[in-house]
Order: sequence, then structure tokens, then C-alpha cells
Amino acid sequence: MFTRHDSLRPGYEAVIIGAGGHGLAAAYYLARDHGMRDVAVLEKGYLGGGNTGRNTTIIRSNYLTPEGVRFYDESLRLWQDLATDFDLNLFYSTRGHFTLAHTDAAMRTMRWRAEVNKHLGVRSEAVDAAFVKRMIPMIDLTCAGHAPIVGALFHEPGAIARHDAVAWGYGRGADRRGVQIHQQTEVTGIRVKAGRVVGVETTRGFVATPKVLCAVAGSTPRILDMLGLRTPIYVHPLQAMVSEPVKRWLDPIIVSGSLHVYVSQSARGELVMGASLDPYELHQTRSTLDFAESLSSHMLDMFPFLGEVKINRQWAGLADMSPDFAPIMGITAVEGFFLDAGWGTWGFKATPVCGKTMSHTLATGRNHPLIEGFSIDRFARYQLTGEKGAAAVGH
Amino acid sequence: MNQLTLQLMNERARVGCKGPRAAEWLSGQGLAIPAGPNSYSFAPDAYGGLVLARLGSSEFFLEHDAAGDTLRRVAAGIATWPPGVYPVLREDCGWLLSGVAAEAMLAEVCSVDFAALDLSARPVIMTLMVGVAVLIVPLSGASDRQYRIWCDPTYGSSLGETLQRVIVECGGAYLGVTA
Amino acid sequence: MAPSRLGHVMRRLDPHPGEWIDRSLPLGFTFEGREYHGFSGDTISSALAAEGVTYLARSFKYHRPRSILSFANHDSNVLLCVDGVPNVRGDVTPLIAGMRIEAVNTHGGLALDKARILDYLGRFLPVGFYYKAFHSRRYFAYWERLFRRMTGLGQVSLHAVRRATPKRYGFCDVLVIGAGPSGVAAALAAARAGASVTLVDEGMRCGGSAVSHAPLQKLIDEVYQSASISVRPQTEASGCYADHWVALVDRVRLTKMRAKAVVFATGVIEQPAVFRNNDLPGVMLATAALALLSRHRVSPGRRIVMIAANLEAYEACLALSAQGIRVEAIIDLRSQQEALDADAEMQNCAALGMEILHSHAPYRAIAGPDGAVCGLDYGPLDPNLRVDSRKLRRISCDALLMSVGWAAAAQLLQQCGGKTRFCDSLQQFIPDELPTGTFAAGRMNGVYEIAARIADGERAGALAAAHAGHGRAGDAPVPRSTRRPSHRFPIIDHPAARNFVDFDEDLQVKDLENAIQEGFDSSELLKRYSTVGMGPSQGKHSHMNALRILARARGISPGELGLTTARPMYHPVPMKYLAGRSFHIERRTPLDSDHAAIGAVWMPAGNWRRPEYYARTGENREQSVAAEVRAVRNAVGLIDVGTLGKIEVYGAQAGIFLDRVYAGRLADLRVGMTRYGLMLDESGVIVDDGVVARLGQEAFYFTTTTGGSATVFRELLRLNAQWGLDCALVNVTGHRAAVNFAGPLSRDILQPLCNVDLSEAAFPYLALREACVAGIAARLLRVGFVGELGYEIHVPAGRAHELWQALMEAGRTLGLRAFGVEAQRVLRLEKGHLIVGQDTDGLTDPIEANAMWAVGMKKPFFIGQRSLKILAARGPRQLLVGIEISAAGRLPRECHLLIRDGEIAGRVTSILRSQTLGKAIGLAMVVPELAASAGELAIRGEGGEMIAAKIVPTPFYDPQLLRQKAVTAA
Amino acid sequence: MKLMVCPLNGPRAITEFAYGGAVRPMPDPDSCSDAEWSDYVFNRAGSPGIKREWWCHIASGYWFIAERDTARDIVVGTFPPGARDAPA
Repeated sequence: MFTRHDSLRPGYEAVIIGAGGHGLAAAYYLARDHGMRDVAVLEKGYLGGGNTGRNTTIIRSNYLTPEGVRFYDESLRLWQDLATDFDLNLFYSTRGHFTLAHTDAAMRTMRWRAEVNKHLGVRSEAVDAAFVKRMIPMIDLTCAGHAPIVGALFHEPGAIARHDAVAWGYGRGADRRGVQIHQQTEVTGIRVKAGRVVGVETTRGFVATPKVLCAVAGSTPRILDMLGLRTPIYVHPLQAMVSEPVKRWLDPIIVSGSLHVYVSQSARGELVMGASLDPYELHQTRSTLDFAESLSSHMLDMFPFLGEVKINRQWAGLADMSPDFAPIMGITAVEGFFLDAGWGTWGFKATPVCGKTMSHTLATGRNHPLIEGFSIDRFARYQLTGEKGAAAVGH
Repeated sequence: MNQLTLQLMNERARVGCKGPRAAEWLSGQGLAIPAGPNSYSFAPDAYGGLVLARLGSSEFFLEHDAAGDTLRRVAAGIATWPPGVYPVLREDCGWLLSGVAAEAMLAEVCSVDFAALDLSARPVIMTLMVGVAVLIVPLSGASDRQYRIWCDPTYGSSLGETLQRVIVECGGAYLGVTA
Repeated sequence: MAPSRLGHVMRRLDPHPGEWIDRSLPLGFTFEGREYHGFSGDTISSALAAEGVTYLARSFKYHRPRSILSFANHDSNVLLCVDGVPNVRGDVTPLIAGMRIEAVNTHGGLALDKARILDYLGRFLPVGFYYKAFHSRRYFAYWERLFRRMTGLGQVSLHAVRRATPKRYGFCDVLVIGAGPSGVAAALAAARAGASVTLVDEGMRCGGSAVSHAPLQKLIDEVYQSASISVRPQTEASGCYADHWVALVDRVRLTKMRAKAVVFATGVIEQPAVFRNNDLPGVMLATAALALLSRHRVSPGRRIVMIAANLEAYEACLALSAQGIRVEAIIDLRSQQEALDADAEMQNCAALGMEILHSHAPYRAIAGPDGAVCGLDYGPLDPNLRVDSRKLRRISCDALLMSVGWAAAAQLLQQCGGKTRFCDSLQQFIPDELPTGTFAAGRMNGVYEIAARIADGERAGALAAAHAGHGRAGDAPVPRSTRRPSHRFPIIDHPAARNFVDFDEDLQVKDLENAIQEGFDSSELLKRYSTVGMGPSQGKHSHMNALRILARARGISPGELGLTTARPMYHPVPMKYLAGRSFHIERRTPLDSDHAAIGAVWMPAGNWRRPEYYARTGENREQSVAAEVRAVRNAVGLIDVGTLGKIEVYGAQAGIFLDRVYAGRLADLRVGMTRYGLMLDESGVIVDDGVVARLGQEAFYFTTTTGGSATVFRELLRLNAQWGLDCALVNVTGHRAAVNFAGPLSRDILQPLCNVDLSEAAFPYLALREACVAGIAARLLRVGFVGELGYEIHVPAGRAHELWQALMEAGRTLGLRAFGVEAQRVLRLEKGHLIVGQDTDGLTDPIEANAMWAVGMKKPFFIGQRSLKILAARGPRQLLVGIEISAAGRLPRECHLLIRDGEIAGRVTSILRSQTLGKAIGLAMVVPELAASAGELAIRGEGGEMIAAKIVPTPFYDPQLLRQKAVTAA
Repeated sequence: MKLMVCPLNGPRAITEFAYGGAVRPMPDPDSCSDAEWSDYVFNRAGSPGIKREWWCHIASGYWFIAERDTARDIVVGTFPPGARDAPA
């Protein structure tokens, strides 16, 4: 699928740090849409080995702010055609997405999101508990009696996809267009002269380049430290777990903010489950037992018949959180240094649109219009983006 | 032999205070002040004894049989706001857990190893019990340990129902009132 | 139809000392609808095998017939549905009388599974096939439906009942995982040093896979006699987490064990040889055959061929022979020279008539008419470890055993941070760096001979005890084995494949090679692309061989690749064990039963429950709410507001403290007075509000929102610890009950119950009094939240019921009604009061909320002040305004949008129809231009219709505050 | 589950504690610039390393300072607030 590059060239037109979905997508569109092929993607581990391969693969665009909705809606549009673009089955499967509301207050937020979505042409509806029951007949609407479901935000286009395959598709596409992907190559420094990027130091030597894109999720603060840039990003682990495969029984994607659950059933039959962020900063992907305990408990509150279904595996990713739960993207105070970060718990779904907009930004040196609300200087200007209201449980 | 019982003991008198001069003031009332933080003193008397628990360094929780008058006197004193002594309203819900299976039962609801406690140090344990903050005072009984468990009264009924379920499953008895 | 018994490959043998079955307790059960019998002490698989059932399951992808492979939970060949429970592992699940057992993952039953056609089609499906086909937008949906029907293993019963299982915290000095020779020895050594020990093993008994060994049996007896060792068989260590926190799962519960030290005596996992048709029923690991034979007295076959590559193969042959089982031939992958470590055993085997072929290897197993193995084609092995297919010979057999090597069961050790390295001479990963307090022993540690394993266990046990503070121990290592227990490449290519590496996922050698060819050539990428090791057995029988294939392809050693990350669970764990009893604690005010007694309809409020309204016969919800509102406006109402956070702050600097945490000025509040307080965060966003009362010169009492009470109090404690001011905080939220007694008649009704003068002059609006109400010491606050003359009455929780009853009684004939949260929402909205979190959101500042009247910008400092200065300069992005809808018809709902020129111009935050005012009123967050325009605006309602509204000033009701100030009251 | 040694209550499971974020000195609001203030409000030292943090033992409401290695998930030490041996 991709070739191994034994030689790292002394310089490239652009260097992308991080061979996750976002970095590879940017490389892909740089080569495909902007004719920039003299590009290296540097990855300290292996391709797709970070959050791309650790997330729970949910794709949706039912955000709260118009900036967010427009951005993710464009991503959803791009998702539809990726499999054909790549000639690779991504298992992009439209399932419908329910965000359950257990309180009137939560229901208000659902309505808010639905109204903003509909206004912008995105199919979302605030629905009542009876609708939820009709669509998910096996759910216990009372949630074991202590968190009755009062309604939901139903987002019809909600989908899941095979996460690894997205990285492979972009990786192969970029590779075929001449982009070099170097795994096991860690960036250890960024060289700046007179406020401009001139290259990166790596574990395999110096690489000269005028443009660097940082797409490293939980490692973002470390890269920004290399430049002396300040960052609002804080990193918490986000855990997930998966059951043994069982026969198909669940089609839609279910999210409950109150119960801290999101779940979907993969094409292979596994239940893929997640909860909320771990409560404290950590840069390690260890698993905790409390996570598996409380998530199982809440799963059984909704689906009491799952008691005998076995958890096969748990894991974690590192979420780069921002203060307003919106991403941080675009140009920075250092010329030639571009940022694609702050994806927290919602980066997977944005992979295509990030590739599109960041490649544009890298190629032109100007922020793509879709990401203007996401620039890093918004905090200094107190112009926060305001996804916080809706993203208490993101994904 | 008592395997396991849990008795409600809401009718006991309880009083609290805190503040930079609380220890000094209580001592002035003739009460034995526990030396270290998170420990208690126990003063046996005709009413079965008075427990004075030191929570951290400068907060105190006292409980006694409602028939005794010591706490009424202390409470009245605190209500006069002596300098550096602040009243802490204690309307806690309380249970007495006893029996040889008490530690096994606690191991289902608390992550603290009670079996390993050294009771001669008269420790006071503040911990979470199925997620609810509790104050636990372990006392040596004749043949077993007895745990006095106190919590915010608004958690009391729900926590009590939960403990009752666990106790019964563990083969013990739940007594709604003091036996 | 049930699977055929034609072959009668296996059968139960005569009784033998040491067998685990109890022949006096026969157990009947059904499998695929047919009745069978086993004995107490059988597992499901051993019972079925003893009954001659040839195959027990179908494989995941190709639906090939499968039977016992490891008999040890190292593969998931025998996954069954037992009494409706999916994915039960037959190999290790004890048989119980009356079990109804079905195969999983079949279409039309085990024997006639329609999906077995996939085995024939399979040759056309390369690895990654799924990624390469059917992905056009047009066809994917159809294909996905088909695919999802085929995938998955067991069927979940949607009607299964939730069973709450207990969970327990456990504590010990030393936890020993694995009760084989080294584990048993470790437990004894640790106990001898004075440690409390827990010894767990997933097997039914101690001893591990070691078969009848007298000195070991003596140690096991000692373990059971030791008072300080708790032995827990049939207990899986499912995950090792931080700080020696280990999940132990037995057949009843999850125990969360906190150990001071952990000994990993987890042993090794026997690995299959990989050759064509190595998955046929009757092909199994030698350890599986020995366990079946010695524990359950099930003969693995009558004519056995052993595929060998280590000493253990010969030992197994001798053990089988000693029990009367005929071993026809031993196909040894090694040359005679390489096999010298088993010289004596070889000679013994030869003497018993077994044919020994060195440097030979299996090429393909042959299936008989019943689907089980009936023969083997084998041939000489060249130096490149390939079999020359022109020199094949065939041998017939009814069982094919494999003893070619082992993989360290190092997963648990890895989970807690242990590092491994590849030992070339052993051909095994062994522990390298061990985290503090963890120790490894036995075969996992590379120590193979039984005496050495016991010595290694004693060493590790003594070290663990010493770490836990018991005794002292030296660290003289026990030498690792000098022979080679594992073959370096027990994998035989075959052009027609079906040489399985991963039995869970039906992955063959070519699948892995193709993936590597495509560039997935690191162990992690290979795992993800091919899914090797991602099935239910998590690579226990496949990871090592996959690594060897990858290493060969890249021309490096498996050690250079390293093991992939091992994550919990070690064995899959049912969610019921993880969930446990699922404690859910609800908070209830002291008046909970008083509410229930008068028909409260509950609603959740954070973790509280509160009356939404009180149902009365003859009234619907709307009528009840309206009547409750009317009672407050016209007579008097009583609401439980005990869920508000209630905090006291005492000390010389209490006022300074409050001046810092609240946006408004409070230090100058007079004793006996109250003031509204607004709390901001550092970025200037409103986070809480409440009423602050001054009890004394150095004593304040204040309330917080219901939802914010715990977090606000905790943050105030932190600020107090940080600032070190001379003050102390007391949280009385749960210890004090509170009601709001409001309405034009409230004073008249309260006065007779109360020992202080309630007259306007003596107790004005916003004042506070300590008083005695109905004989109860109370704090009375003159508040105006609902817009009428009213008193909040705060009493100790234990007296709340008396207070409530006294007030209800006093107002009974005067139109008093208890009112709930819904009526309060109406009343407060009529007054235009905002609710933090409903009318504000996560970014709303006081400028936007029109609440600057509650902010003292001239104070030297308060939290959020500096940001507020910046926000003031930036200007508001939205403003909270009152709105009014005069038209009848359907109202917009909260969070419906205001639309101007086709753009979103705001949202409704609160709205309802006020009976009092005879119109619909609400609050809305709107763009500043709209707020300034004061003109007509349009709200998009439920069905998309546009509803006209206009911006109006607030309060809507009694804008002069005459009623709550009681100016007009009698 | 991690253990944390509370200076008041001794070693407890980390689920008994609430995380209060890093200890961050506040700039003088009267003399600092808007940029300095917004840096304080929004920006963080987000790289892994040894951090000084506020932690609260929930059941006792006791706040203290912990030094934690966020790269290795190790609690290096815990101190009462304002203790002399607490690292600066």
C-alpha cells in the first residue's frame, strides 16, 4: 500500500508533523489539490497510531455554533466520497445518531442544536422519548429508574467508519502522489530564524523546510514549547472499550451526556463504547478499571440485557482540549508554522475537512474561510467560539 | 455471635464546631481533645460514652446519647460564638455497623482497608461510601469492632436503602432503629 | 441435526487416580438440541468430547468446523451459547446439569451451517478484501447489511434480565497470579515471611499445567493449610492497573485487589504449529490433550501423531503412553542434533515403538468424512524451513498433537508497565524491566525445569514479601533454562493456505504476508490491518507466530519488533461483573416524605429529586401549576428550597473573602441584611448566583444554585486554602432545610408562629432575622425571588418536617398551597429573574446578562473582574432581553431561534404563558443590534412557523417591586 | 487505580480526590496588560512533566498540593498548602 522510505531528504517544501488522519489528509490534499508533492510527513510512532486509531469513529455535524456546524457539515460531505476517492472501503455507515436528554435542561440544549442545525440545512431534530423508543425499541427509557430519558437530539446523518482505514486511505493516496511518509521519525525541535520557520530537527537529523504543519493531537503542547508559543491546550486521556463481537442488534449511535456513555455497534459486531474525559491531566494512555466499571454500569442502565456481553479490550487516547471546546487551527505568530490542534474528543469526524482547509492554509499562507473562527488568537481577543454548551459530551 | 447488623442511630445528639480556637475552647469545657488530626477521644460515661472526633486539625464532631446533657451544654456554648469558635450544624444521618462480617461488608462499599486499621490509634476515617462522603468512627466492641458511620442527612435515606440491600445480601440484619 | 458421532474420535476412559471428574454425579445437558451426559468436574468441552462430538463450533469468518485447540482459554474455538448467554467458552466453563447449549455463529445449526460455503469462497477473498470491495455509495448499503448479518459471534438475548452482582475491594500484601509450581512456591515463601497472600489461578485447581508431580502436590497441600494464604481458583486476573490494583474475576464477582506487591507466575501459553488444515477437529495442543486425559479422562484419540519441537513433546508422548494411548509417530521439526536436550525421552519413546522423524514437518492435515482429522501429509524440512512437497508421506491418525513452543503470558505484566525482551536462546520474550513491587517467576521468566520453577517462585515470593515489609530477601536469580523450549519458526507454507495463524479471526499465513507486502510492516500496523490478535483471545495463540512471520518477511528478529501493547482485559469480562450492583444514590431533602404525602410529581434536579408540582384529583398538570401560581400571587404558597447550596463563612476576614469571590460588594453589608450575589469565573463568565446574608460582624450565610452547590463550595475551600485569609467555611447544604413562604398573606400567617416582629419597619425587605418559628430556631430571610412578600425560612434538617406541617396547618384555611419547581419557574419569569445555566450559557458574562447592577467594578479585586474589563471593551456579543408575545396560538419553545434577515439573531432562553399577565413572556439572548432596536422580532417555532414577538422591559410583573417590598400590602 | 497520599487522610484511591488544576501564580490584575491577563486565564503549561497541582480529598474537603509527573503517571509528592517543605 505504501512504500517504505529509507532516505529522509535534507529538505522539503513542507513538513507535516504527525501521520495521523489529519496530517495525512493535509498531505493528500496538498498533493492532490495544490500540487505540492515535495512534502514529508514525520511520525514518531507508526501511521495512524495515535487518536486516529483510538477513537470511537463517530461522525456527525450536529454542533451548536454556526461556525462548527458549517465546518463539520463540509466534513460530512467529504466523507461520503472518500471511499471512492481512495478505492478503499472505509465502512462509512450512516446509522443515525441519538444524543439522549435525561433532563429538561438537556432537552433545551438538544433543541438549540437542532434549531441551529436545521437553519444551516443539517438534518437534526429534537425528538421525544416515544420517538426514541420507536427507533431503539430495546432501550430502557427509565435507565434503571434513575435517569429517565425525556427526549433526544436525532441526527440522521450520524455515521461511523473504520478509523484505521481512513489513515491508510489518505496515507496511500498521499504516498502515490509523491509525499514521503517517515514513521519512527520524531521531531525534536523546530528551527526558526527571524520569526520564520526554516526547518525541523528530527531523530534522523535536520530537515529544512519553510512550512511546518503541526497535527499531533495530544503532543501539541510539546511542539509549541519548541517554538516558545503559549497554548490553551490541556491534555487529558479519553478512554474507550470494546466488547466481543455479537450479532447485529444495534443500528444507531447512542450518546448520553448524563450517563456518560456513547456506543455504536461496529460492522464486525463489537460494541464500541466510550465515556467522558478522564478527570485529570495525563500524557499516558493507560487504562483504568473505574472507567470500565462505570461505563458498564451505565450501559446496563440503558440496555439491561447486556450483562453477559463481555468486554474484550480497553484503551485510551490523549485528547487535546481547548477552553471553548472548539479546535485551534490555522496560521500562528511564527511565519510558516501552522497549527491543527485542540481536537479534544471530536477530531476524527473532522479529518477530511481539516485536510482540505489546512492544505489550503498551508499552500496560500492564509486561513481558509471555514476555519476563521478557530484561530489561536481568539483567546487573547476573548472571542471564544462557544461549543462548550453542547459539547459536554463531545465525540 | 453477631454476624452483621446495621442500626440506624439518628436519634443521637451531635454537635460540631471549627475554628482556630475550637480545640482550646472544647478543652475548656472539660472535654478530652484528641491529640492528632483525624482521631477521636472516647469518654465512657453512664450514657455509653461520648465520642469527640477531630476532623483535620481544627474541626470537631461530637456525638453522644441524646439523654446526656453534655452536648446540650456544648451546643449552647458554641451558639454564643466564642471568639475563634464557629458553629458547624451537624444533622448527620448515622448508623452503627457491627458484627464479625463488618469488614467484609465495608469492602463492598468503601475502598479503605478497615481490617488493617489500628484501633488503638483511635482513627477517624473520612472516605466515600458508594460515592457519598462519610465519617467513620471505629470502636472496639466486646467481641468485634463497631463502626459508627455518619453522613449528610440528605443522602441518608438513599444510602440507607443501599446499605440495607448490601447487608441483607451479605446475610446480615438491618435495624431501622437502635435495638 | 446434531453433529455426527461417526468418528467417535474421543471417548471417556476408565477411572484413574487423580481425575477431576466425579463419576457418581452424572449431569445431563443438551447440545444443539440433542441430549448428552457428562460428569461433575467436566467442562462443557470435555463432556462433549467424551461423548464423541466431533466438532463444537464454526469459525468466525469461513465457518469451518472447529473443536478443542488449547482447552485453556487461549483460543476462542469453542464459543457457545449457554442458556441464552452468548459467547461462553466451553473449554473452561464447568458443566452444570440441565444446560441448554447451542453453537454460535451458524446459519441453520452447527452441522448444516449454510455459511460453510464461505470456506470454499474464501480462496477468493484476500486479506483486506473487506477494504477493497463494495465501497461504492451505491452498493455499500446492501453489502453492509449482508456483512453485518454474517459477522458477530453470539446472539444477545434482548430479554435477558439484568442480574446485579456484588463487587468487592480486596487487600493483601502479596498477590500471586498463577498457581503453577512457581506461583505456589511464591505464595508459600511470601507467607513464611509473614505476608498476607492471595493466590489466584484461572484453572479449577492449583498446579497449573504441570501434571501430577509429588513434590508439587506437597506444596499445594501446604498452601491450602496456610492461614495467611487465601487460595482462589477459577479466578481470572483480568487486568493490572496502576499501583498494584488488579481486577480479579471469579464466577460470582469482581474483586478489586490492592496488593502491596505482585508476583506474576502466569506461565507460558502453548503455541500451535502452523500448517495447512491445522484447525481441523482433532488437531490440538499437547497440553490440551494431556489435560483432557488426566483431568477428565477423555482420550484425545487412538492413533496419535505428535508434531514436536521441544522436550515437552516427548514428555507428553510418554505421559500419553503411560495412560495407554498409542502414539504412532513423532514428527520433530528439529534435527537430531537440535533435539539432544530430549535425548533420554526420545530413547524412551522409541523404545515404546513410536516412530521419530527428525527434520520433518507437517505439510497438511487430512480431513475424514466427519470433518475431523484422519491423517497427515508430512515431509522433510529444508534449511529454510520449507517442506519439499515432492517428498511427502502420509500417515493416518485420529488426533494430531502439537508441541512446538510457548509464548510468555506476559500480558498482565505489560499492563502494569513491565518491559520484555526477546531471549534468542529460549525463543521467548522474558521480563526485562519490572515496575517497583512486581516480580516474575517460572516459565514466563524463562525458567522451565520444575525444581527450578519452584526455586524461582520462592525467590520471587520472598522478594515480594520483603517489598511489602515482611522479612528480607536476596536477589540471587535462578538460572534460566539452557534448552530451547520453543521452535524459532514452526510455520509451514502451503500454496493452498488454510494454514491458520489466528484461529479467532481465521487468518492464514498468506493473509499476514500480503498485509506486510502492502506496507503494514510494523507489528502494530500488521495487527490493525490484518486484525491478527484482535479477536476474543487477544492474540494469546497467534501473536508470537504473527511476529515470526513479520520478522521473517523483514529479515529481522522478533525481538527487534517487540510485543504489541497488551491492554486489559486479559480474558474478556462480562459487563455484569464490571457494573456490579450499580449504586445510584439520590439526594432527598428532609421534606421528601411531606411532598410525597401531598401528591408530589417528581423531577430530577442534579442528583436531587424535587416536586415539579403537586397533583390533585380533578386537575391536570397545567391546572395544578396555574393554581399553585395563583396561590402565591393571591394568598400564600410554600416551596421547599432545601436543595439550594447553603454555606456559612466565619472569621475576621469573612467579608473580604466574599468580596473576592462575589462580583458585588459584600463587605459593607449590614448585619441583619441580605444582598444578591453573582459569582464569575476568571474569564468573567457567570457561574453561580445566590443570596448573601450577614449574620454577624464576622459571620455570613449564603446560598448557591442547586446544581452548583458542591462545585462552588469545593472551589471556595480551595480559594480559602490558597489565600489563607482568616476565615472558615462551613457547608450546611444538607444539614439545613429551607422553604420559601411567599404570598400576600405570608406575613399574616407567619407572625403568630414567630417570636420576632415581622412588621415592615422591624423586618424590611432584604432583611435577615434569627427567630423562632413554630418553636424551631430559624433563619428568616425577606426575599423576593417570586415577586411577592415572602420569607425564606432556614431550619436544622431534623426540624424541617415540623416546620412544614406547622406552616401548612396555619395556612390551610387561607388558600395556602405547596408549589413546585414549575410554578416557581413561572413566578420568577414573571419577575424577569434569570436562571444561571438556562438564561446564561457557558460563555455569558454579566454585561450580556444585564446583570452589571450586581457587579462592583470599583472593588479592588474579585474573580473575573480583570476579564470583565476586557469584555467591557470588547463589547457584548449578545444581550439578555425580555420578550412578549401577544398573539394566541402555539408558543415557541425554549431555545427556538430568533431570525432576522434570514440569519440567526438570538435564541429564546425562557418562555411561557403567564396566567397572571394574560400573555406570553420570556427571556431571549439576542444580538446587540436587535436588543437596541426594541422593535418587532420573529421567532421560528416548532413547525418552522414564524412567530412575532417584541422586546419589552423586565420585570414583566410588578416592575416597581411594590409587592415584594410589601408597599401595598395590608 | 492510582493511590494518592493525602497529607491529612493518608493513602487513598485517586477516585476519592478531585483535581483542581495546576497551581498558577496570578499576575497583578492592576498592572498587567490585557495580553498578560488573557494568557493567565486561558493558556496552560500543557506539556508533560512534573506539575504542581491542587487536589482535594472530597470526603474531608481538604485541599493540598500534589507534585505529579504527568508523563509517567506518578505522584511524586503531596504537601499541605503553604507547607514549608512544599516546593516553590
